[in-house]
Amino acid sequence: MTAWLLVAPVLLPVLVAALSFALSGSRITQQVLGVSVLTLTLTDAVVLLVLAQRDGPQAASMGGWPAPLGIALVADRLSALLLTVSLAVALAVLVFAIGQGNADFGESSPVAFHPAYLLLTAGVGMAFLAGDLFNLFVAFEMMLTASYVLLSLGVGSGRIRAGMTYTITSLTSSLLFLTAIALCYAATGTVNMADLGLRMTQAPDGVAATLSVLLLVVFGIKAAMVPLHFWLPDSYPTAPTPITAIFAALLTKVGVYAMVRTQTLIFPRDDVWLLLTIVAVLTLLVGVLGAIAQDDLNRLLSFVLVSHIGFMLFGLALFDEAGLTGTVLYTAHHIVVQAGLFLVSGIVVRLSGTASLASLTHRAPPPPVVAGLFMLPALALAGIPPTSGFVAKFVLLQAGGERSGWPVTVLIAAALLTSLLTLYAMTRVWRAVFSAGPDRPAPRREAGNVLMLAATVGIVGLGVAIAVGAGLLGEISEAAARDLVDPDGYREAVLGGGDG
Amino acid sequence: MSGVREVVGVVLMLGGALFSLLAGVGMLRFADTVSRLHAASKAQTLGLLLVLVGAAVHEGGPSAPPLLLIGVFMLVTAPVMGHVVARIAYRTDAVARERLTVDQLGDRLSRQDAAEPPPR
Amino acid sequence: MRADPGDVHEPRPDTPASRGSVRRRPWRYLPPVLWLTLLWAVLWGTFTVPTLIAGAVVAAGTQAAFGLPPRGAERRHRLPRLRGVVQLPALIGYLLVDLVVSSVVVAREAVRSGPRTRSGIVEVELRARSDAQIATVALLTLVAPGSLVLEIDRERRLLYVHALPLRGAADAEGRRAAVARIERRLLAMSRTAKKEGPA
Amino acid sequence: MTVMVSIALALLCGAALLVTVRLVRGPAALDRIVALDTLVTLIISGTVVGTVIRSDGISGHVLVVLALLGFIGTIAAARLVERREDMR
Amino acid sequence: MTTLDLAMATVVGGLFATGFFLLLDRSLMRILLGVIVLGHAANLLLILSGGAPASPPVTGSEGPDGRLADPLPQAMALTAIVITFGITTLLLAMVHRAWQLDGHDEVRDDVEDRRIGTVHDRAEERAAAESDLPADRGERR
Amino acid sequence: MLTLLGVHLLVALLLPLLAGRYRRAAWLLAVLVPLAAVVWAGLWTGRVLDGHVPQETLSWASVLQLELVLRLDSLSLLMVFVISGVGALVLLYGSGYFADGGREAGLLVGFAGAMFGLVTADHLIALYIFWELTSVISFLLIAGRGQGVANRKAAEQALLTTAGGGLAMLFGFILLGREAGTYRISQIVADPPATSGALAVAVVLVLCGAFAKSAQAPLSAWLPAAMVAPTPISAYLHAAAMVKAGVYLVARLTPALAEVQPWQPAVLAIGLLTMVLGAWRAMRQTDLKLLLAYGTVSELGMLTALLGAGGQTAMLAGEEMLLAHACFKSALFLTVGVLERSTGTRELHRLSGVGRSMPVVCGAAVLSVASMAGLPPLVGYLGKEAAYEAMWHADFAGRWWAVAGLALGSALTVAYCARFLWGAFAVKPGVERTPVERVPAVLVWPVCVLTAASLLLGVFYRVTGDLTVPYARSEHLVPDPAGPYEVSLWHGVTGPLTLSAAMIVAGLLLHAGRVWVERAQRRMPSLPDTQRGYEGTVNGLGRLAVWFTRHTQVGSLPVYLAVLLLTVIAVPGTMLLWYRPPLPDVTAWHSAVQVPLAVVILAAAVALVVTGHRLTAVLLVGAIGYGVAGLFLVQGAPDLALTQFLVETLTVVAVVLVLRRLPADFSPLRTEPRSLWFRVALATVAGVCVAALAVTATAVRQSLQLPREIIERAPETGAYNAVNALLVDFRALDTLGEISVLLVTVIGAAALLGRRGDGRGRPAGRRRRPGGRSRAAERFGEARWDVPREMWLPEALDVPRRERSLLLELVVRMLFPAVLVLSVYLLFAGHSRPGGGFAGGLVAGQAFVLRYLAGRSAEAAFPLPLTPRSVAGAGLVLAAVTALVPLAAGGTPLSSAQWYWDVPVLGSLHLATNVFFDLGVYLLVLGVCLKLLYALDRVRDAGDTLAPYGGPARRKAVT
Ligand code: NA
Ligand code: NA
Repeated sequence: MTAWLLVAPVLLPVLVAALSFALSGSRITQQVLGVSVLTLTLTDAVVLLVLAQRDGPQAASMGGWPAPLGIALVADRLSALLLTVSLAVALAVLVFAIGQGNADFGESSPVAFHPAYLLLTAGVGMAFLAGDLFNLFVAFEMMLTASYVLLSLGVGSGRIRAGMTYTITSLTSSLLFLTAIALCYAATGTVNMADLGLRMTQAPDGVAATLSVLLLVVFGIKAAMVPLHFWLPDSYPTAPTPITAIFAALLTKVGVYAMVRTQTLIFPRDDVWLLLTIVAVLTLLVGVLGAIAQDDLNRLLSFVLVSHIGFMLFGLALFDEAGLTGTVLYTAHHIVVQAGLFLVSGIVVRLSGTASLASLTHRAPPPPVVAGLFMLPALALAGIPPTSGFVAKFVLLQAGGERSGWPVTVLIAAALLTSLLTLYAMTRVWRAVFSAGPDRPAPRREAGNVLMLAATVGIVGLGVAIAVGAGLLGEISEAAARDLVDPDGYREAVLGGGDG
Repeated sequence: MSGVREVVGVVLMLGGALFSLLAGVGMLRFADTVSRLHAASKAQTLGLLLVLVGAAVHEGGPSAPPLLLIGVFMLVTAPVMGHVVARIAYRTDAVARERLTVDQLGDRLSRQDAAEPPPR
Repeated sequence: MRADPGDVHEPRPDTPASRGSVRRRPWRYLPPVLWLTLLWAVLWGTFTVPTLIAGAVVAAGTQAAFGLPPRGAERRHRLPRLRGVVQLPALIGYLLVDLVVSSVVVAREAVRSGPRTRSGIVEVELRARSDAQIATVALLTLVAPGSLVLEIDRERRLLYVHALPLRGAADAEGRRAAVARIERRLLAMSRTAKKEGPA
Repeated sequence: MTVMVSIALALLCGAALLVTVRLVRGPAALDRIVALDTLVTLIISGTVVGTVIRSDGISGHVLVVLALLGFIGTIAAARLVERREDMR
Repeated sequence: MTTLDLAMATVVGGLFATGFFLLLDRSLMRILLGVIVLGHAANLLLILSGGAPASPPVTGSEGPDGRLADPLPQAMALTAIVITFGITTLLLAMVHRAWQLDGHDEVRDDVEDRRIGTVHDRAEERAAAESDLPADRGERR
Repeated sequence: MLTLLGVHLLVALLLPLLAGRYRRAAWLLAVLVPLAAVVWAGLWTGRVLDGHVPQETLSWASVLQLELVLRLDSLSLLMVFVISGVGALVLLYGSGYFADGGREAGLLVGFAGAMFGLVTADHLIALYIFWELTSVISFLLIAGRGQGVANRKAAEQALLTTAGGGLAMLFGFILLGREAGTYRISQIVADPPATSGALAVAVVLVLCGAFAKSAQAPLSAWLPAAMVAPTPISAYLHAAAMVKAGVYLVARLTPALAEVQPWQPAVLAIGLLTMVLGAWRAMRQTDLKLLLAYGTVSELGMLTALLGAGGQTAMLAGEEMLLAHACFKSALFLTVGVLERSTGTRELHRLSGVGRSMPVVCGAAVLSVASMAGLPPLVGYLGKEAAYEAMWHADFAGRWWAVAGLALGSALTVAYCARFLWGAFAVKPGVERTPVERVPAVLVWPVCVLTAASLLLGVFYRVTGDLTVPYARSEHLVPDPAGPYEVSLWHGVTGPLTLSAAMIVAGLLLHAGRVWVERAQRRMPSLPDTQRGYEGTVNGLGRLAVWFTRHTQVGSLPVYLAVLLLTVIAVPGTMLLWYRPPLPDVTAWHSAVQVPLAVVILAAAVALVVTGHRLTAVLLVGAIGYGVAGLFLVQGAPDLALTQFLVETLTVVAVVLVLRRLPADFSPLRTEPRSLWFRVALATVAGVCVAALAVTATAVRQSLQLPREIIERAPETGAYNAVNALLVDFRALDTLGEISVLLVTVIGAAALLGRRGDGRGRPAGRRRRPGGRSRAAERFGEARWDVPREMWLPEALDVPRRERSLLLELVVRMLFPAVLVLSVYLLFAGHSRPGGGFAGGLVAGQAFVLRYLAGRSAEAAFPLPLTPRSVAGAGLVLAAVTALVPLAAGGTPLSSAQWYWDVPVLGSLHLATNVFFDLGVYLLVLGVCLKLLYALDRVRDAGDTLAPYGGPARRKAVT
């Protein structure tokens, strides 16, 4: 049964995407199919999370072939948690997109949007569950190809340019990923990640270390870590809001996830921590400086996204249980928060007709409810307590506080500074968008489409739930981090046969 | 018997390979596109056919049918390729006209009735 | 080129209707089905009953799904005469000799003259009348090295052959004769040639 | 025998190199198109000979496909040349 | 395990270099070709990671040495080839669309990136102008 | 306590909803909440002062060490009285002040709740949480809903300053918690951590937070700026409550940390400096509210110094002063609000004779100011006397500096107190008497109550003493060398008292000579302006951000990719060089055939780099592809070679079809030689890196176990071709993902290609060269020689006649079904030979490409009543369903079953269910090819009229 639970997040969306593509005449059918399959998948993910939290890593080999022979899908606490959160966000964003209708898409969107979106979620699901490096590559490709399509569905010339930047950069990273897989296979004779972890220890230091950083670079591109981030702020903001939201929420996180997974499972080495620390500091600061420099709301949010990848790298750089707990928490929280912010931005842009802060200053502010919907995730992003962002950041700082040495000190200082500057960036948005006054028009009454609002409320509510349920989430994250630091349970679940 | 077969096969293959090489020389040396096309679409095909027959003879048995099939298909597709490319080459002035001893097609085209529909 | 307004086509045959006529005469399918079944068997390399049945099924399926409508203008499609079948090896033999000889000639040109090799374009008048015959003549002409069919004038039944090497008018006549020889042997295999009048 | 077959293979390789020169040098697009087509033919020949050397007769059907479909790209490219003067 | 030979290493390195070079171009078409070449390079490397030339991994097709090639890289490379092909067509369509929209197929720089400076400067000017307003302005009521 | 917190939160959320309809009830409810807190605290007072400490815990995320621990000791009790008592009065005042204000009421109650939590929290992190909550609510309150630019900027400044300090403090807390082994404040105080470097850092960080919150120099600018907020908000946040958070924290931690350097010097120096500077600034304000604000800064400085000094008497003085400050400062703020409401101004030069018009308010103000100035018998006097006493007897070095600072500050305080009274109420010569409007009583009452508190707490000094002494007598504080200080109005004539009196006189003199003082202030070099410092920082940050981002985020894809490549070279390359794994012995080649193929590939690659012609480049890429396919064959991968060949051909066709609409040469943009060489170098080094890595990586592998197992077990899947077994069975999930990718790419490609050009792109071929059409083309004119008589391919009728070819049509007609049969063969042969669904589907797709090339119409070539979309969709559905089917049989996903039948005539039949999976792949690939072909067809349709022999003349020539 585990096998079915594990494969459902991949298989069901693929099946429905195919149906949706074949039946693309009827938009209602597509919408109903999409929402129901994502709901079903989300339920499945929750069950997986419960099982993983209760019994440890859940693994199964597809086709019943034992692990290195067949492809293993694995849901440990980390992947099940991220899967659950991601699917919840994906569902909400789909509802938002349905509410938004085709306004932002081109002529052919009804045909293309739903299948591409479902394949994207299937890819994300497979990426989180993959226990096999090449399967992870395929998952990335599903996800990314769908994202290329979604990004270029629009009509404008700016959009196609942005699509090219994004596509070509991602493609380069994919090809490097493939190269890295080839090299890993050449060195070890396996692509199963658990198996790779065992065999990589027998490879000479130089080979293992080089492959380790090569994969780090590959995933760093997907995760938009500095200096491999340039593509992101140039491309994400040009997409229609739901697309931007889902990209921002999921794609970079899959990159981070892959980084965490491979570094802990395959290359549990300590020669990359300094590199990761430097990169984390750069990511934090470069991203947030970029955000401060922007005038476009969505670009600003994109730079903030880059910056906060640095927090996730923070914990990975520490490479201990506490740090990884922080990374897990931060990743889960950030998925929700960043999506929420982009959705609110979508509502704002739709109501005001511009994303430029300078122009928004002179437009009527959205109604208070939208302001509230912005406020919560914005505070969470800045790590103001008692939001989810605070919890995650606190855990990271605490983990950093346990360490000594100037690199970690610099890292902590950068993290604190980034928090403050994020807050500054958010207040800039607030000042331009949400404050009314005698020198500007009164707030609007209408808040846009009901579905769009409901989806946004749902995501923001999820963020609040993460904060409220920080205890449970903390337990899961900590256990997940323990699994990461000591992956024997994972290996046993995968190579010890699974449940066939 | 099988020794003879092998010898014949190898000789055929050698001949085919030689033809291919000479065709390559032709492709390199001939002056214009259409002439080079001769070497490419013809001599090469012949070389391939010889190699195929040689291999079929050499191997015998179950390996032979697909090899012959390759030959048959090549015999159909290579000339078509040659014709299409040659036609386009002439129509796009890729023929070195000054090297032609006879150009009856050019003569025909320069006559007034070139474009007129033929007698029914 | 649908987009070109200057292009006027012959009236397009009503494809579904003609397909209906095909359905009334399924034996039209027989030759292609046979040839495809043979191909199937050759591909598998076995001529057992299951293979042949499977091949027939695949071939018939292919024809049923993607079979082309009848060719239209010329109604008949007749099998070659028995004498023609007998003549086939002779034709092949002739072609093979021709092939080898002309190959040697071209190869020698390549090595010896190279850029100095002269060529020419010869107009060849055909006796063949049907599309299939003309095409076959062209194809066979094309197989031999040294002769490339540049243009086919279907209506006037002319081939324009680029010949290499071609040093003068005498060579041109020789080329014409060579094509004619092939054509004669080909036509001899089919009795349709003589009966066919101008379309 | 194997030596002779190897010589055949070497001749084919030589042919491939000559064709590559044409491919690279052109000068006309049609020359390159034809050279590419010829390269495919030579790969078929070479593989057949190589199969004889290695005596694993498994690649035959691959070559059938090549023989049947190798000219598709050639014709497509040639058609482009026909329609676009600046592509020659 | 057989080490990669010099010839193949050269090909792999050469293809990667070529692909990277094309990738750095401004012409989308060249970038596309670069992607294709890189795809070839990566797939070739994948296959080579399976070891030295051998007979196809089909039961019963063993050559005289009885060695069969490693099927796993082949399956992976096959998957990768198909994926690369799909993405190539998509990229090709993007090239076409870009050309259709812009009249050229070059990657031009992102104007938005150039714009930030001036906008922020303007925002600062405006803020400076606003701060001159009387500070006690508008207490409510 | 938790209940009270919950009530605050609930009411705060409820109020905005309620206020819309029931304004009065809402405000009443708002007043009741803090009042309840006061009552509750009152009920506890006795027991708490007896040493009983109630405590409540709410576990939030205990695994992350996040808990809500609330604890009510005597200091907390004092604070609860202050914040909730003042809160209730301010809310009462607010009910008369705000027109509707559901938002403000809600925020104020929320703020009261946050403060309540802050002062009762016994957990550093919980304290931090409430701390930042107050910052956020303060931001919202200052920014207001409709106030002007100044409000927004002031709110931002307050938030950023306090939150920035808060962040530092948070990390200070974390370090402190680490050193102490707990975040519980009571435990830390009970058992202070041993002094260490980390603890010193923690102290500095914590003080940063406290100083920022309490507006200590140099972080004090935000407080005066925040005076743009409505009066009740200023009164509450910036007098009574929020600014007290910082000094509260200092008071809270002094017992534990006063011994740790640099706590004491920092607290004393900063505190007293702030006191003096604040008062000095207050003296020259003309806006009454700003005057009070600078006064507040000054008072907070004194509080910081007292509460942090570490002595018992100082602590006592600080507590009393804190209590006093809450009473008099909020009373005065509210007074200013009343004045503003009744006169319309706060400018002291425009107010004249208001004292006579509003005697009650004036009286109350006089008393409050007296408390502020430290005059008996008001509570301010108690505090100030204790303060002098504490500093006078303190035993730290430099205590005379402290006394001097205190004295100077007091004198200046007296001066600005006098200035306030004079400014607000005096009759000023030359200024006409200010007209006064009546204000509602509800605005005056709170002022009176607060003033009364100042008076009563002074008169009944024992009560004050009872409230403040227990905390001040903490064992961790340094006892007064002169014995425990008793709270009293009269201690006899002591040194401190004399000094105090002298300073009052000095202050009054300063006010009397205000004209000269103002002149002196103007002449003195201006002190560093922290407001300008803040603005400079923010603007500088903006400029830095723009400068930096403009120079990194240049928007150029080549630059981005170059950085990416550099990273690839620098990071893994460096790693490789660093470890320098032993280079293996490298053979020249494994198979001689590889060499010519390598030469072909590399030659094509070099030519590809050099060529500027698009078609040439495409052909060269095709050559590389065919060469690589050849290598695959050599390598023993016929499946792969087959797919590679097919894909390469399809790619060439697709690119060529798109090239119809693109210019012939690559972009005319010439790159400058330097960047060209940079590109060459970069690409070369990257290529070398990959190659080196490849050689090293291939050299180390030992085990060949997995491939052997795959080949051995392949027959279990029904396939003897191990590659096929992997694709459809062992690794079918990859294949499923892969065909999904294919589907989605073709969706995207079709969407992009299917659009009409709406931009500037024009068919490039129209840009004819000056030479015009070729000679042959001209002469060829309207030839239509090669049109077959029979209809070999129905779709060929659409081809321009000049382009038709008898031979091509005939051959295509013959080959088309053969190609289809071949594709079906490959589909089924895959199990035992090279082939499979991919190859089969691709071959089938190329059958239609073939038709398209001869017929120029994709649709006509695919006559079935199925769309490519349905074929492709059905393929993926079939594959996915095949993966799902084992669910019905209780198997694992993607598992397959084998069936064998013995049929009499036919012999043994074998069916592996994974053949349906393969069939799905076949259909999908076919559908994708068709869809692509249709889409590419539309590329031509989009206005393409590039007939080389075409033109207007043709119209005539054709019948
Ligand atoms: Na967007
Ligand atoms: Na948007």
